[in-house]
Amino acid sequence: MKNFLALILTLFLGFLIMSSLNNNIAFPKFGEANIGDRVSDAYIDRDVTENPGDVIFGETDGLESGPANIVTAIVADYRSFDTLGEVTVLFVSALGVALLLGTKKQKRLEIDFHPNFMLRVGSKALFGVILMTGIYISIHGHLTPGGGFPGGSMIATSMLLLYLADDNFRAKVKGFKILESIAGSLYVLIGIIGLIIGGSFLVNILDTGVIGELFSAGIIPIVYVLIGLKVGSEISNVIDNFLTEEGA
Amino acid sequence: MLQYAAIVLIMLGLYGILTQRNVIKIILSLNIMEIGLNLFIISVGYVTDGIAPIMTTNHNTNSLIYVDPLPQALVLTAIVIGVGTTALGLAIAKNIYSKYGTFELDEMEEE
Amino acid sequence: MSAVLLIAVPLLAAFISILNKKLAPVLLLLVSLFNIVSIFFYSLGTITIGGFEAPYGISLVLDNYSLIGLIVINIAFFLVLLISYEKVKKVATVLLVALAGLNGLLLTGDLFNLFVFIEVSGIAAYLISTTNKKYVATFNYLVIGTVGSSFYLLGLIILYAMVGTLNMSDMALRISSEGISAANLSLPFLFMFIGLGVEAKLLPFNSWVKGILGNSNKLVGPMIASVYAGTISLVFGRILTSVFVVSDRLGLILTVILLVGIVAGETMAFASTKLREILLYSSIAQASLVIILFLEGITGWAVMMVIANVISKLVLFAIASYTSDELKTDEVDNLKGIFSKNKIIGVAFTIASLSVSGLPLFMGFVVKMNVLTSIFDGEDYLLAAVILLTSIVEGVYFVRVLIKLWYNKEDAKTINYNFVIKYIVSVLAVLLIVFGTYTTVLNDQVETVNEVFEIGGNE
Amino acid sequence: MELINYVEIVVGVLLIVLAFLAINSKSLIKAVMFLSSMSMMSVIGFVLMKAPDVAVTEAVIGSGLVTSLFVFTLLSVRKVGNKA
Repeated sequence: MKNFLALILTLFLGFLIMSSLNNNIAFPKFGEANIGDRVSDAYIDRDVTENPGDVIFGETDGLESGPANIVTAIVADYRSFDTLGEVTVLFVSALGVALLLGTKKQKRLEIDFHPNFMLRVGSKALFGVILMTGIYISIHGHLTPGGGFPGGSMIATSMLLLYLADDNFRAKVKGFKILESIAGSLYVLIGIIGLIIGGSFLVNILDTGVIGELFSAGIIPIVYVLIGLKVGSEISNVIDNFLTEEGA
Repeated sequence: MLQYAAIVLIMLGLYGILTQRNVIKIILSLNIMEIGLNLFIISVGYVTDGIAPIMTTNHNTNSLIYVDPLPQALVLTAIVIGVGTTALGLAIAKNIYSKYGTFELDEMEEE
Repeated sequence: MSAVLLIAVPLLAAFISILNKKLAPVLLLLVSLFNIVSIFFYSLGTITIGGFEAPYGISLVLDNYSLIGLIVINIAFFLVLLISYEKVKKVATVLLVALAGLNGLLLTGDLFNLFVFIEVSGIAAYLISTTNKKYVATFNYLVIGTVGSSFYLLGLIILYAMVGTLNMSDMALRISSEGISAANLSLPFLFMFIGLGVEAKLLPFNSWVKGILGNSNKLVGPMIASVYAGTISLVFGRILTSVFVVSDRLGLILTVILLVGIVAGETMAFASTKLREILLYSSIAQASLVIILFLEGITGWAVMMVIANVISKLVLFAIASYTSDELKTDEVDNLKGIFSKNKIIGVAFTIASLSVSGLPLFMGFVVKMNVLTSIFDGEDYLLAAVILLTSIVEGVYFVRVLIKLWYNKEDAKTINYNFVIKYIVSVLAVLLIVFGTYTTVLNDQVETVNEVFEIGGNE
Repeated sequence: MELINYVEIVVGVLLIVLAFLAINSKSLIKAVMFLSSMSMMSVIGFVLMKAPDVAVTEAVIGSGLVTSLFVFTLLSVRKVGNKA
């Protein structure tokens, strides 16, 4: 009976959404979004503060926001404050996992699974590759798809690989905590420095350089690397908490 | 098409949350709902024949049509928030298990 | 100085505080104190972040509305910390994040940024509620809260697809200039309303409340019922008054939902025999009432009602949770006569509960009186009747509880309330009387709040 | 219709089927695997809608990390169950 009610409710809600979106003149049909009317038009043209004319990859310099990847420009520059909040969400949930799963844990979780020689060696080789990829993705976030969040997660994934390859491996949790704390504090401090020098929180205080070059976009690569480090250490902490248990 | 699939996914997730009585299954349904929501958000910014919002040497004018980059930035935020909630939910689930010895909400004794 | 420090400083402190567990509670108190002091030095206005102007970058809005909210919420937060200091130690970092999230909720002028702060403060709230050690209740809270915020995001995205902006004032501007009809907007608004309604404890989205507040300890009770509830109500108020365009049909649906919330809340409070449950059901009804007032456009007095609720719920939940913590029970019958041994606590509890039910001399009365006057001006007699009727019901069950608790019995249990809670509740009770008799302050504040939105409406 | 439209339809249908299986499967570990493959399908969906950043993030976080967290929870629990 309860299931039936839930079915009716969800069917009704789904029908309501679809029908009212279909009959809605203001809501654009799939694939027909008019970006010219939206705020993102200015993000693409980079003309929020002043009009730079045509933006040419590899030539135009001194833009208000330098990344060639427009999504990065939004995440780490135009709406950087959201990203700070999002990093905080991950921070507080990692902290919550540590609080909930106890702090006095000594022993690795026993899994009915023992890695053989190939797995051990292979994982250690892969560890390096994945770690390098993670760092590369974090650093090149303003040029190519990716950035701090997938980069940081890849760093954490490489740690996970070490956990799986070695029965007794435990990451140095204390070190991760320090890294996490420093990366987070630096993010906020960059914001406050921007407030003091540039007049508003998280303002881009460095020269944005030529669009498309590695050393461009001012503070954005720095912020993205910090995010990568922070996300990586937080998720590694979470994984460590899930993989240990109380015991001698 | 994908937009309708996204709405159906949101509703499927909601149905799962309302009917399932297993803690893990409820978190799983939350994840399904979030994936549906993310697809929906991206679909709102999709433009037919638009290109991915990254400037490269091949595309050098402002006259090109990009898909809307703002929903993509929002989804990045939503995905990370989602993983935070999932980790927290699973940690609580683990605690529930060590207290009651089961994941089924109906088998737990009322206090 | 810029008001963004109200968010940035707690965050910085939170990131630093994980290095040293002993330092964290001290840091928490210092930062909370810093926030209270610094509020009075910020100049009003819009604060841009990242150097990008309003619709493109994220902006914070510090006007008289958010200023009042910030003052009340930050002070209430600090008082809750003092009351429950020994509980605070384990979750000090979480509380720092919660403080940043609450200030962000009050300040932000951007709808997606609001979603981020809902999640920040929400996850902090789930973690605070784990100090109850009732994990199933916390799990329910987490699931329902996440569904709520997903609904909010869904509504927000539909709105973005139609209007093309995320900034609150810009959105209101574009909606009126592009002439999007209210009927087309009702679907996203309904979803956003449901999403926020979950956090604001409105029926029928409130099934998490009983598990969390019905088992609350002295940190969780006042924190969720007073500080969080007040913040979310104020956020609701801002969105309802400055973004939403409510069509007649949507308005009718929302009013019916809220009226059902009020009636159901008061009925369940009347039927309950547990002290904390009575309080929590009564606060569900109060929350719905506040939202109705925002919906009807009585913004100024609605804000005053939020403040009255923050103060009185803080007193009520602090005392109720402290008592239940000590005695391990909150059946009203088992608590008979406790106030005859603890007169100060008893008097404060009495004043707060009478103020909630709207008796003369107290702040609640002044607020309800003015609200009723404005409703009669608008000739909405049904709503007025509901408010009057619920006031009577509230009066009846609060008096019933009070008689039992004051009942003079020789073998009444004795509880040693520590002096911090005694001082705090008595100061707050005096405050309720002061605002209840010296009404000029309230009238002035109501006018400044109303001015904010009249300016916003003319733009 | 172009090829990409057919791909879209296939991805959409597969997403719904996988979600349905994930909710209704009796075994928890199978449900988690369905969730993981569903997440992988959604990555294709993101690529089709020209969102490479989101696709990379979802691939790493959604189908990698979330799945491993689910699996670890289930593994640790199975061990407790054996003891009792």
